[in-house]
Amino acid sequence: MGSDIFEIGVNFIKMVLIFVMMVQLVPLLVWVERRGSAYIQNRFGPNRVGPLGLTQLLADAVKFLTKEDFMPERGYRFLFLAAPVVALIPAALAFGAIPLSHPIFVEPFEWLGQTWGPYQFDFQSYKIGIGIVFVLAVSSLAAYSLMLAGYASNNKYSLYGALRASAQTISYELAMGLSIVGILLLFNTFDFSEMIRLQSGPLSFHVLGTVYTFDFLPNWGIFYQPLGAILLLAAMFAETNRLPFDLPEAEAELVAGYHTEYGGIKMNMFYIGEYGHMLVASGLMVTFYFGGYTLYPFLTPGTVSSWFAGSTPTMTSVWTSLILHVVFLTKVLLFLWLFIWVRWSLPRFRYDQLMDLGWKTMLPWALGNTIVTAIVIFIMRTSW
Amino acid sequence: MSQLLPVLVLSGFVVVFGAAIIVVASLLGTKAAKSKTKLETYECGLESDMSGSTKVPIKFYLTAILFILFDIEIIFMYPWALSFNDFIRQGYGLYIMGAMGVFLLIFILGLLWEVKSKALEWE
Amino acid sequence: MLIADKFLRIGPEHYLALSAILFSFGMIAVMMRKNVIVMLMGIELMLNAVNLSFVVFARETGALNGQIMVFFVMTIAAAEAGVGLALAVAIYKKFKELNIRHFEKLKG
Amino acid sequence: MIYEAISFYALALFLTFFAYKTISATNPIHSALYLVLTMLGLGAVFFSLGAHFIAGVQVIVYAGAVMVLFVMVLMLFDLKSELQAFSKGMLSGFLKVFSAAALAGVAIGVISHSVQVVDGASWGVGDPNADVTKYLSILLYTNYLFAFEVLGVLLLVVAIGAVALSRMKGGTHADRR
Repeated sequence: MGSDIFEIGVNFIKMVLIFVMMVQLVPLLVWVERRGSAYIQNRFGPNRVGPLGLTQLLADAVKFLTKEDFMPERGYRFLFLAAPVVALIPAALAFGAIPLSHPIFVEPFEWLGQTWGPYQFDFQSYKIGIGIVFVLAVSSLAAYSLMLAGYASNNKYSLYGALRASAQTISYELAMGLSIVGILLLFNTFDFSEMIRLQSGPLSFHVLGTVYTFDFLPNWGIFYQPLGAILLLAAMFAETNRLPFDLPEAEAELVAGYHTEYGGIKMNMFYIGEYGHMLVASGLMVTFYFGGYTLYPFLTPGTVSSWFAGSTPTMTSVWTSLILHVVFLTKVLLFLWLFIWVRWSLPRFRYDQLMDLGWKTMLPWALGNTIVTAIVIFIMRTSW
Repeated sequence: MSQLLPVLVLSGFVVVFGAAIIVVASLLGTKAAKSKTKLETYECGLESDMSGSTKVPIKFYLTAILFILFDIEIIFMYPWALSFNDFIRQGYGLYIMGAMGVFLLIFILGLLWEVKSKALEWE
Repeated sequence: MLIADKFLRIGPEHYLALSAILFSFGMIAVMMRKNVIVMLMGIELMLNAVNLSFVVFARETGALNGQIMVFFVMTIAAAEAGVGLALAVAIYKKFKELNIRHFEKLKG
Repeated sequence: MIYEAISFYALALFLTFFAYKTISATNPIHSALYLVLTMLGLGAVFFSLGAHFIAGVQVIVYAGAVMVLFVMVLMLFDLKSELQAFSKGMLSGFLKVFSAAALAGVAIGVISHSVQVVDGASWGVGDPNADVTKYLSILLYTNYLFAFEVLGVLLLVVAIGAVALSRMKGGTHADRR
């Protein structure tokens, strides 16, 4: 985690802060979702508690914490309590691996009569070389919290809900994994930072040895992989159990699902996991297809740091990272709004339609996308 | 190891955080009287009956096993995608395309067979 | 001093010893348990132990052939788990139990 | 050196503890969940040994796919704790445990005598910064190409076989014929 006490301390605090940021975004998103859906449906939404109803979140938190701590008599106590905790882990671990901004470079400095540094702090919880594989690996563990919840409740509805949910999750994991292959073929790296670096220049196509550059467009993955982006987004909707794929919690026509027996803060922790997954999904979409924390013609690490030409290198680096972080957050928030928007625009699928879509539509399309991408890249990059 | 340590620390932190929330909630939560009916499993008011055999469609199991097999085939494509450019640059582009072409042909055959055999039908 | 050094200087033999211990645990599961699925889990544990030794040898020799073997072993383990569980489902349907002795009575 | 020792022994303790729980738990679902933890621990060991991609595949394939299948099947059967999880007979049970322990003992003994002779300096020299994953994939698609294609066929055959085996009417509790 670091070589001396300062670096270890900063890295640990950074890690905790990023996790807290993820957890804190949840009540905010719940508020956005409630106000947003009220806006879409032409009603008011929560507007009584505090300005714009913002402190509704606090009231909700207090309500969740003071609810009766209930658990069914026949359940398995330890697993029943473990399931909501397990629901937090995949999202938190995956979010930690996504670079949120440019790394901060700290020059050597004097403090407490000692020279510290130089340091490089990545703007993410940890930097892992096999980034994409790591994120896929931890998010493949998400099925366990569903199955634990369903099994530990010892309730038929929970059990069926858990089976339904985990079958859905794993089916769409295939389409998700396969739609990423196109972007891997394009960038030839598992590393998120490297991928963002490749996207921070102008759009340039290699056609049979010659390079055509479009100066006004960024080199984003979406221009090469539009189909892959759509498939990945759809698969992410299914992975996060959001509408139109929210059969695990279709409370109107199926009994709630794997969390039938849960209430209070334990129920809320499943939601923290779900919103965390939304955050990870948006972060991945932005990193793969929309240039991560860069916005080529205006905001790249190069252009932003040139604004602070007068100040010290450390301060330049800090300000650059913060501004680029705002760029990243804006992009992510746009995607999060898309998640909420779609919820009120599309009806829910039936279960057989859902499985058909995953296996018979998205998987072949993702396969076709991979093959076409490979052939095109092969033709373009070979020196004939 | 040094790369892995932050991951372990973070997962430990998340577990502690989650456990703390659950403990706090159980301390703060209202203590209501517990009755026999309340503690019963929720089955829309019917008497719950877990002893009988629950029929679960075998489809779920079949979906899971097909998932494993296709998942591995997809994972085999990741190293291929990673080294694709290197092969092309060395002039072995046609070779790597052919190698993966045969594999993809088998993959597509499997997928077609699954569709044909109605293993993926949910009614 | 020499003994402490042997325990503290982590080399391939420590990982191989761990691998041997895990392998024997898997072996005990296969020999002692009667549930077919738990026996399959024992086999998975044994395969994992072997994978560990492959990775250690790959690291030790500096060649990556061991890691590729791990990749192949994982594939085969997954295939084996799929077929094994299909058989377990067949047994359960017929006998309502997952006991290994029912395998004697299966016939096509 | 001391940190490496601490991390190795912590992981080894984690692995042996959960492997023991896997084989000793009477409820098969608990066994499966302990085995998931064992697999994750092994993924961590692979990662610390420099096999980053293999560690990721270990978690995706074993913890994220194979064990999901195990847990799902066990949930389908809705098994309770088994009254008689272990095979009968004190003497044969003792013999079985003893033979496994003897195997482990012999293996460890042989390892501790032979590896030192073979090894010596190469441990830890391996370059950790090399792009291992890229070499791995190039090796996979050149020297091991045939095995790779054969595995594709194997997976196809298994898919067909699994569908054929489980293609029966009804659910897990179908009527006896």
